Amino acid sequence: MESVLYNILGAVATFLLAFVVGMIYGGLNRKITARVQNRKGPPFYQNFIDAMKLASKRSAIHHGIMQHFGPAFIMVSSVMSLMVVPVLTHNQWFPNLNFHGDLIFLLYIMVFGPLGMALGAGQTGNPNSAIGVTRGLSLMTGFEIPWVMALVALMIQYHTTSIVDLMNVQIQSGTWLMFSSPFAFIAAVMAMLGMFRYSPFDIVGAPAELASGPISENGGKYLFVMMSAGSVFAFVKLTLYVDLFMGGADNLVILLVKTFVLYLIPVLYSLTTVRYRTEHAIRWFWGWPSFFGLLAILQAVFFK
Amino acid sequence: MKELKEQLINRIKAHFPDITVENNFNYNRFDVSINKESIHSILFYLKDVMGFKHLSDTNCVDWLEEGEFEIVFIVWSPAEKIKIFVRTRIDRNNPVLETLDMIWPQLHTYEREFREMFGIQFTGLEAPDEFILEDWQGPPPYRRDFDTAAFAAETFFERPGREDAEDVREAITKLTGEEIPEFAKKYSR
Amino acid sequence: MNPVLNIFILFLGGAILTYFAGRINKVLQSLLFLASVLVPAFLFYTQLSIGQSATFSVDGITLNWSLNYFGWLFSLIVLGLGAMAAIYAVSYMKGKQRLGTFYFNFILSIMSMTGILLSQDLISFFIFWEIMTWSSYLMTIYNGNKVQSIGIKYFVFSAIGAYAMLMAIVMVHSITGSFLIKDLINAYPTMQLGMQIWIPVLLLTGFAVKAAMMPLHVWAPGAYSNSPMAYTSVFSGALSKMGVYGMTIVFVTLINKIPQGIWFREVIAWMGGITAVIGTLWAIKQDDAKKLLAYSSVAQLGYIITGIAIGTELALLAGLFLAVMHALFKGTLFMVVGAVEKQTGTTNFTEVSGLIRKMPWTFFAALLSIIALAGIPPLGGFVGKWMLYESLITSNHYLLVIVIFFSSTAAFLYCYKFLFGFFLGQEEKEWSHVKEAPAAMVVPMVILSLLMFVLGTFPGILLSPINNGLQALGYTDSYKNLWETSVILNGWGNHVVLQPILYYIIAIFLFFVVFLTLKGYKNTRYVTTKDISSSGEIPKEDENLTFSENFYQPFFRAVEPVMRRQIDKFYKNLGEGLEALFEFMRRIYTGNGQTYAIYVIAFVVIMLLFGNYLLK
Amino acid sequence: MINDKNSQKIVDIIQNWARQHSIWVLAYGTGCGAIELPPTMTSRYDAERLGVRGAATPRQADVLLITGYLTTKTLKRVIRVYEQMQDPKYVVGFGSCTINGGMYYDSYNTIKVLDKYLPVDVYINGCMPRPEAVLSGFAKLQERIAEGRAEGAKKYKENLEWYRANQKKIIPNWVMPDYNW
Repeated sequence: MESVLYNILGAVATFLLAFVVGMIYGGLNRKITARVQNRKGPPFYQNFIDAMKLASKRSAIHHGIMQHFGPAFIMVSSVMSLMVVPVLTHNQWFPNLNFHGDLIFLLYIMVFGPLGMALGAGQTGNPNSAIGVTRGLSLMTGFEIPWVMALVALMIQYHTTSIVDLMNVQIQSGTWLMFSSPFAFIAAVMAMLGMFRYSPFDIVGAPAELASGPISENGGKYLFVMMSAGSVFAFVKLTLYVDLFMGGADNLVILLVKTFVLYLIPVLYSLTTVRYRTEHAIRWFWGWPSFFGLLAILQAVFFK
Repeated sequence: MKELKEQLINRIKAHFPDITVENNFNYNRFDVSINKESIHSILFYLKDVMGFKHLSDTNCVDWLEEGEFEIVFIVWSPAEKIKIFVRTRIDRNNPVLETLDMIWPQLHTYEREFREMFGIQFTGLEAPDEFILEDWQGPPPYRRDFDTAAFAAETFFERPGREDAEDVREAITKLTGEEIPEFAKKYSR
Repeated sequence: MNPVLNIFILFLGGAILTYFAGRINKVLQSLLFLASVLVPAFLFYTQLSIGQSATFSVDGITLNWSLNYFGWLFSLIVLGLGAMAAIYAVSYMKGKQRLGTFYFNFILSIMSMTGILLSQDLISFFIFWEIMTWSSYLMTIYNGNKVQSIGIKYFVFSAIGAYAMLMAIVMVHSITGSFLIKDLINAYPTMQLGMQIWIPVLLLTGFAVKAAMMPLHVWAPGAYSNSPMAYTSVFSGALSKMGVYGMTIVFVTLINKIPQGIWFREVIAWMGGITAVIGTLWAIKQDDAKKLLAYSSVAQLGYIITGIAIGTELALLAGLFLAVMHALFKGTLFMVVGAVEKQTGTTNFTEVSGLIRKMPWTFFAALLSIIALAGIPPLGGFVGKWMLYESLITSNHYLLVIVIFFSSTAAFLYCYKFLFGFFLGQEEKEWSHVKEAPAAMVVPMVILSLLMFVLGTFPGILLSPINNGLQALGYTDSYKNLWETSVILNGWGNHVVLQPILYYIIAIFLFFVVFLTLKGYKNTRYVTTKDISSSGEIPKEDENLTFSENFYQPFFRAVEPVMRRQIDKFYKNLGEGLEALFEFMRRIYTGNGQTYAIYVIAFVVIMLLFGNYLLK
Repeated sequence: MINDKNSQKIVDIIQNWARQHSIWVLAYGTGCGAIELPPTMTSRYDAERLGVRGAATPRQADVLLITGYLTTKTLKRVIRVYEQMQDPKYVVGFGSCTINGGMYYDSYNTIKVLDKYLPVDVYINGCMPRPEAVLSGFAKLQERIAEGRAEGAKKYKENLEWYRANQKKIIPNWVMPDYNW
């Protein structure tokens, strides 16, 4: 009984941490963008205000049961992947489900959310939503290739598919995997640009022509849940990269520093580029990123 | 250029003797007026035989005092670099003309506009009645006997202004202590 | 009397009785049909025990029918799905023509598949195989349309497979002097190398045709989409698994026993991978639900073949688990298409949309099976996919795992297209009269989809029979003791524990659904799909805004070079070349224009000549 | 959950604070005023520092910004968009045309007084109002939200019949769905 309570408390604490950090990172993204554009920009806690406002909307509409379930699906995906990814190195604080799932499980639970969102978007009947979904799914076939190549390279080099084991490898050897498997790291970071869907890969939302795409019919509490799930998901992705390539983190401060440095890559890259067409984005991922993925696999096979 | 224009006018006159030509422009333009029965044939002739392939614009003028509508077709010849204003007049009380959209398909749009805005009926024009004005119930609004101000006053709410219509800026400066800038003073009444 | 024989007599008698009962009463006919599928299935599980056999001797040839664990495993697919499809079929076929033919062929298909699973000798195996081919061929042309293009394609490919198999049987008999499979297995390791290669190649050709492997898959989309949907769920779900059944036996008992088998395994595994990619890309392009599912079946069988060809313990388990899962979800999905077709009269995504509120239970079944098909936890498809990836990675197939992964990522595209095309999108006035399918159609779908849910959380229920089946084939497993009901494990000792994951998913899902429902409940309104934010415009009642034409245009712009119709073109050119040859031959012969018949005969002659050369 | 009047008041203050500092604008570019918004949002004036941000669809928006004259034809769409927005929602009339018709005071198809058709919370006058004026308009709106006085949606709901009568007077073919939230 005590362990169940401990589990629940740990899960809630992890969720709150991910929510807060993800929200603040979103706000910092807006702040950095503004500073680069020579603006003052909103305060770093702006996303909290937005979320609070969305949650305090008095009315809401839905077009049917799937639109109602859609945000819940996304939340399931975000929280489940959060439960599987180890937050800190030694696991004594937030063990959650770290030992119950592995990398391939994580890959699949991470696409659960976009599919659930796609179902919700489909039910609205808004053609913009459906177009956004088709773009998103097409984009996914692009960035999953280098991403999986990088992961497979790590798996075959260290004979494990568990995230915890990969972290232990780094602790024991004292070298971060981003240095011992540089090609895998490059491929994975390039795939991350697509995962975050910032410019130039913001083809799903595309406010100019698709009116924010899949979420165009969602407002108020639905948008609030989606926004929270997105923040949690951003945290999960960053933490996963830190765990896999940057040796994990012993305490929260190190975790925040590492994730923030990593987060700067998509943020700063997005500031320098404009949007690709979907097919160009897919081909981009099948080009250099996949080449680096291939190099990573070759390295793993021949230089074990 | 004058010779070219004369040449063209003569060629048109050979086929359409009853036209009136106005050719007192210093630039590459002359005007041709014709009765409404011959308007199809002259436009066809200009387009297919004389090379005035391009329809630049079409206008309608309401001659209220004379009880007529005048429709003006501006055609342009890319080869000769000359434009002709072809005018025709129709009765204002019975404004009926046969459709011309077989000559230039873009005339279809202009005809729909004339029908809605002036009430000119084009026989053979296949298009829905409503074009730009949604749910319009008044008379055709571009006719000169349509009083828009009265219509607007009757249809829409008005925000009443002050009776005295004074310049209030000085009163405001007194209240707030702000100065009226120099450049703004010349606009004072 | 022998219970093995009883089952066949019941099947056959039931089929004949059902066929003629239609002349008396339609209801009686349907009841007889149900009885003649369900009663033998019931007897199969109650009367038959493992090892029970019946042996006859006809003209000096020993025929042996007996039940082993491996056959029992596949009987779950055949009889379980068959029973569900039979219940579904009665309702689906109501009001259709030539019911007698349909029921007769249906029962015959089930019987022949049961026969294949029980046959322990090659002769009865081949006879049952041919009965299965013929009954399914008659179902393919049951609608009476496209017989030329689809029926003949299926016929020709089946004939190629059958003659290849017959060749192999003749070769086996000439070496061992017996038709028993047992004798083949015992004699195989001591054969000459030529025989060791040719017997599996010919047998695999026969099985690959039924399993729709890459160069031989051309018949599948047409045949699957042209049969009545109630039968297609058996056709794609169970009948294609007979190919998998045969392949598994060939791989485990023959190929894995010789050192050269590694080449076979690599080639077939890669062919499976390529099948998966090509099938997936074609499935995404289809606008017709039947065609989409048919190509998707080709792709899914590609995974299964890859798993079986790799041949490690985990890969075999993955392949067979996926085979059962595929039977469940593809059977359900074809039933869903049938239900939609029955209620709306069309299966085209560009015509139907927004059925979710009209057919909620059908949507529920479709949703669960699509999640299983996409391989997303916590449904059963995930377990199979997980084991497949792990087995590929642990057995050093690094590029193949990328290929397979690309295929299953791209599979999300057609998964979404299927759900969106029928059930989501704008609700149209044209389909406002549509109602939920009859209960007899809905119940089998829902039962099958709930089974997927159970298997996704407790795969051990299915994994232990698979393990038993593999042991029956002589496979000795290394880490069986580590298996638990809801834990899956790979060769490196990494695992996924499914049960707590399911609890977490349900808890989070419920929490947020309740949150979304309760918060300001009174002010949460349902609005119709015409009430969308389309720049302030108000769509008219008969205006259709659903986006369904050219659904994945950007994706296809990206993959265009891959998408040319290479294989069909190859066969077309081959066919044209052969036709020119026959044109020439027709001048010598009397001018009988049965081109395809000659094609088949020519094939047999060539194979026989070739085989004789090898025997010397 | 919270029935106590005082705690409700506290909740209201917090919610109003959030609403005040997060204003998602649906700019309905009906007229010439839309051109004043890019400078308002970009580096020179930077409205985002006040929490003002563009929204792509009415479902997500808080403020309907009507930039300029409204013809009878666009009024229909504006009403539709307003009714699709979710409570609480605010309307900002932008430019003289929304106040008294401006230079279109005698046009046969342009409405002159916006608040007879939709509940306007703040007017920004000028022809055109410069970005400074737009920002001051937003500041005024924020003030009203913080005080809890920007209750246009409530007003609209309570006086729906009166608004409907006015709207139907100039839109005779009324085909819109009912206002239901």
